[in-house]
Amino acid sequence: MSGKTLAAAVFGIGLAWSAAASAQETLKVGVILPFSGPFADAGAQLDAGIKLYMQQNGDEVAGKKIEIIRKDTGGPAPDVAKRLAQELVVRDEVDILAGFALTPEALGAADVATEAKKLMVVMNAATSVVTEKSPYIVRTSLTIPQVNYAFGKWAFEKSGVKEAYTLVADYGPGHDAESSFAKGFTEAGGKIVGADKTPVANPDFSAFVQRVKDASPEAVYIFIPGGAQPAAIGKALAERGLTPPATKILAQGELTHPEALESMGDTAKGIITAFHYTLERDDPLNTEFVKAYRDANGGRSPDLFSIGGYDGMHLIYEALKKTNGDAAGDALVEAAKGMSWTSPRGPMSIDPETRDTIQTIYIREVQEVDGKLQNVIVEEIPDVKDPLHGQAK
Amino acid sequence: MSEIARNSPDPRLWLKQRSRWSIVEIAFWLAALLPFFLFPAYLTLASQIAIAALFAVSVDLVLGYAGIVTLGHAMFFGLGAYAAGLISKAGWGEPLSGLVMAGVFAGLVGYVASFIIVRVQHLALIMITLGLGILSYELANAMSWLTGGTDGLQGVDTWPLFGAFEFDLWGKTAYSYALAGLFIGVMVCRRMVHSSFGLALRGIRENVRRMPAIGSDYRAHLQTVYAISAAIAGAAGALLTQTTDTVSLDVLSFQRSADVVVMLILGGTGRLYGGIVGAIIFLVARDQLAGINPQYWYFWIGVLLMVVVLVMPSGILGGLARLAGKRD
Amino acid sequence: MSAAEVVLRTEALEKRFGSLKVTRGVTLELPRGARYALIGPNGAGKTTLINLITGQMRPDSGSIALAGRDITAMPTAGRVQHGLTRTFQINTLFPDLTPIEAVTLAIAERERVAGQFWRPLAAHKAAIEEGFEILRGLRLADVATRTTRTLPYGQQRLLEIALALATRPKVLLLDEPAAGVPKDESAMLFSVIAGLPEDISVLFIEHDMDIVFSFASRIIVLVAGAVLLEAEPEVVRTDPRVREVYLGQAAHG
Amino acid sequence: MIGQIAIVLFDGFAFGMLLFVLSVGLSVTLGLMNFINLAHCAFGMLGGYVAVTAMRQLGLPFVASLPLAFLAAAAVSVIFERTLFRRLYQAGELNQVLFTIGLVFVAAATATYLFGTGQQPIQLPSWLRGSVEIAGMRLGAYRMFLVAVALAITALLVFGLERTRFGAQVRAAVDNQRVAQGLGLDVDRIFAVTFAVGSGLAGLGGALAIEIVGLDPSFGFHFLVYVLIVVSVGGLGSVAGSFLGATLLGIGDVAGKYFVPEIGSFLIYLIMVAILFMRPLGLLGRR
Repeated sequence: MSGKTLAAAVFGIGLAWSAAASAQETLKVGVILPFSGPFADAGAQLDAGIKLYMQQNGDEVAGKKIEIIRKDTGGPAPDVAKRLAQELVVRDEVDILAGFALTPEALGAADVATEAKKLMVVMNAATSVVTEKSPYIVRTSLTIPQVNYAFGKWAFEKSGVKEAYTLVADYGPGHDAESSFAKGFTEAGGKIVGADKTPVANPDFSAFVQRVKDASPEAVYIFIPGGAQPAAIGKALAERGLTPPATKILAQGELTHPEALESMGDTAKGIITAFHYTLERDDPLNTEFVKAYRDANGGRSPDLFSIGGYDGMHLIYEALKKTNGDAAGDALVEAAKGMSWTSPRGPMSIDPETRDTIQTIYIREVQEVDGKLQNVIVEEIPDVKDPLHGQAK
Repeated sequence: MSEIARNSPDPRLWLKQRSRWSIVEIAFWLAALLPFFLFPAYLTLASQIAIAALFAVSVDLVLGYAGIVTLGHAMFFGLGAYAAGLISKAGWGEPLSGLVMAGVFAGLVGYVASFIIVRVQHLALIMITLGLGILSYELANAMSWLTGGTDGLQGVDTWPLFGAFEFDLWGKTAYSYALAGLFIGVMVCRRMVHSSFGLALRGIRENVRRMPAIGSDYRAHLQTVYAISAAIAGAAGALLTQTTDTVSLDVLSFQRSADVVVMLILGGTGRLYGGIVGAIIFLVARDQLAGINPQYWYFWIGVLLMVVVLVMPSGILGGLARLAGKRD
Repeated sequence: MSAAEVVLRTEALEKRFGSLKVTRGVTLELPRGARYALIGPNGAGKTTLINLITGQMRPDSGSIALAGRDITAMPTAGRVQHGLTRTFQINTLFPDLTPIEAVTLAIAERERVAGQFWRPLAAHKAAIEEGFEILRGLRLADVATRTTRTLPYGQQRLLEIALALATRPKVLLLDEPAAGVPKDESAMLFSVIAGLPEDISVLFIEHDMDIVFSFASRIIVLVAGAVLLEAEPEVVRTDPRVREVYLGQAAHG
Repeated sequence: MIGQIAIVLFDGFAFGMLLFVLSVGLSVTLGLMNFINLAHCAFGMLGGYVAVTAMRQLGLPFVASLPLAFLAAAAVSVIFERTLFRRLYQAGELNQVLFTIGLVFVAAATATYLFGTGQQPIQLPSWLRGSVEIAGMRLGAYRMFLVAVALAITALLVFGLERTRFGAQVRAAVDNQRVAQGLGLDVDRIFAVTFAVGSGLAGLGGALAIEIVGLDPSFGFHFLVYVLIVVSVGGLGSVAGSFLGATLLGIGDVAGKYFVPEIGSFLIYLIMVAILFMRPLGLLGRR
């Protein structure tokens, strides 16, 4: 629990400073996240990313003190997210809206950003359409098509998979993942031999895995939400003997996050995933980030939410520096467009046209390194854009 | 109350008196206008409280008055919300007519569902309401081509109220609209509760076994009240859609069904205003506690619920009524 | 037997629970204005018979006719609406309603206006006044606006009857109306029953033989689910079989 | 093909057994005390966290942590029963619902505070991982373990209820509490012990569930619906009913997903509504 006390101490110091520096102009950032409910972990990890950035870079930018106001949506409730955004704008008079782990949260708040002309930094919500909902939205995470379209192409062209079966969670992101992977894969020449959707709330995967086994495909592509499900599906696959190299397993990165690898054990070896952030990537910036993050969070490792929050804060800080502290939404959005930097995830930039991220997608394979299972990068696909923007969806 | 009874031999007068407006009631509705002046920055919250309160009142009709314990009423809230959203998406964004259509739609579905509901009791009833609620959620998820799935319905655009009042960022229009909706809803329920139908519902709740023995086809009453309750729940859902221009699967969730029952019991069942008081206390406490600590607020909500049960077993309104020394 | 019109007739009613036959071939006739008593030792199936007649239970075979109309398949509420009403041995009241509310509800149901949800209750003037008259007739007027659960037990027994009367019955089945009431009060209660309108046919279950013999015009003796004897009180009093199976055993129980 | 179906059925059965262990306690306590304990799965969550802590902090093997999960949940539940729940036996079902929901909130917040929001992975011993080949079928080792544990528990419960003096007392109390009290049975003690055993089993179930569905602070809410389905479909107060309900739910769920994946998420709810509509007391419920 040392991370907790540390965080509390940091928070306490923050409070003390804010009291001392009350004369100084403050700039408020309203952070809307699911701090409670079934997605509380996403909220907590993303918030930890925000806290770490502020701990490392101070809470003062361009002569202004940054104050974070946190609001809890309790889950994917657009009505609550919209209300919180409205309240942040009218009651707390925030200058920037941020957070948004879940797509419904971001979609709910988008109108408020437009109407109030506030910069809205989406730090996770990964449905492609989010940034099109308001000209004030900038996203620092990923889009599901961005990762999986590229992954589908790669799977056919580079890994030599000709036929694949898709198994995705039956909700928005799952549908997006299925269609974009299939699109990339079939455009390159591959063939989808079967497709199933698993209920989001009812995670016993054995029946679906058996269906995959019945079809005995060359490869199976998986998309499921993080949390408990990656380990569960991993084990179900292993029980059926559906493991690499006999059957190739392709998935978006959630499947092989550290906790899942720990409970899957050796059967996870050889699983290939695509992601925009790789915890184990050997890079000084990343190593430092991971170490600092673990120190601040009781040993817990950062994940996609953490890096989204971390880079989101970076974007806010850098944009404010550019505008010299002018927090007007239009100025900040202009400043954010085209901004590029090197993040712990690698090089990334904001597409000036779509306000979405352009970044490297990493193809990783689970391997044993020094007796521990890790995602080892086998290929980097640089400068990947979301393939859907600009298309009628 | 008993004094009135002794002094007044006229039972009709006594019955009339029971349905008369009390000062507390009038004061309550006047106080409902205070947020416009005292808390102008809280109007959006107030509008969502009013909507939750209307939803709780609809549940009170079936749970508090007719004794149907339901854990699936979000089904009708959600149906109303989606109906309003889809009507608006189809190009008709006029709020009042959309509200009525959504309410009628939810009421019709409620009537159909009531054929099942009135034939079971106790745990089976609770579980069937819960099952139907979850089925409607899963159905909406499966029909994501229509509902937009977990991402929510896109393209909802509600026109200004009466063609003049935009739904503004401060929530003035939203609160006015939601409060008016709540007021009308409560007035409808109030009228119903104080009719012979309301009396029959109380009879059902008090002793369902006796009802047939006084010649009552009580299942028909239950079906009526279930349909009306569904319609009001649907109207509450439609209000949420129209004041926020958003709908997602969340409106159909088990969580919402459970929350509304918690609010209602918290405030006190069978009192019409219990649901409103419960919604106010639950949501204000939630907002304030989450403001202090967004991660652990529900610890204190849990403590609040437990303490209320131990200290005020008939809900907050029941407890207040007892404190005020009168038995309702 | 007089030539009075028969309002209730059962024909060879049978009911079994598992292997236990609780009602065996019961055939009864209740003429208009009857004051019949149904007696029998504990477990004879008296309450079951009432449940069968009023529709709380369905007979395995046999039929029931009310005023010449077959009601065997009719649900309870329908039978009540056709004038066949009962009271319960154990108070089956509405604890949180007041007596005036309860009787008004019964009248509203009878008049088929209970489903009107837009008209204020107080506007049902005739129903309320009729209900108050019924309460007055049973000496419940003073407590008409008190919550039922706060009434003394004896008054709750009277309210049982008031509720039944409010349905304007042609046939009234009273299941031990004086159960649990002190003896002096039960005499009062039965004087009320005796004073019911002439055209109501009454069948009552009662254990107190003094009351039975003073109020019943005719007595039906039920033993082990079957009718042992149906006759005038004097006949029953002297019948050796009755003495043996009932009076001898239960001795004014 | 037959082999595949057999595997699917076995998997469903194993999942059902997990649900059985989680829910049988609630069925008995509901039948016995008419106490609606929506916090039942919170005791399951407690068991889960105790097992995780025992394995991580004390270095105990998985199997040794299971009895600890049982004991901890039983002990904590008895404290709650004696101090708080007993006040609510006469308080009406709505108050019981509100109170125990409140307890679930408190439990979830406490778990978040102590363990964080993340998943709690555990390392099973190697003999419980992977699969075993039996008669040409690959059966998951852990699922076989689950089935064995659940069957052992069923045997113990049935033996305890049918063959022991205490069991006879419990059955008498379930059938008719007033009569049991009249016969001079110590109903208070029967309640406390039954409650402890029921919650303890939930705790054990929580520990067993980590491997299949994971463990995080929302466990208490997440599994509530499944447990309620098992209890209502099986029938209150019946061990055999819970067993049947859980088996049906597990197999129905898995088989439904396998054969008609399009309605996989609907099926168990449809089955439940249909069964309860036709048999409102559940399959083996008596009252």
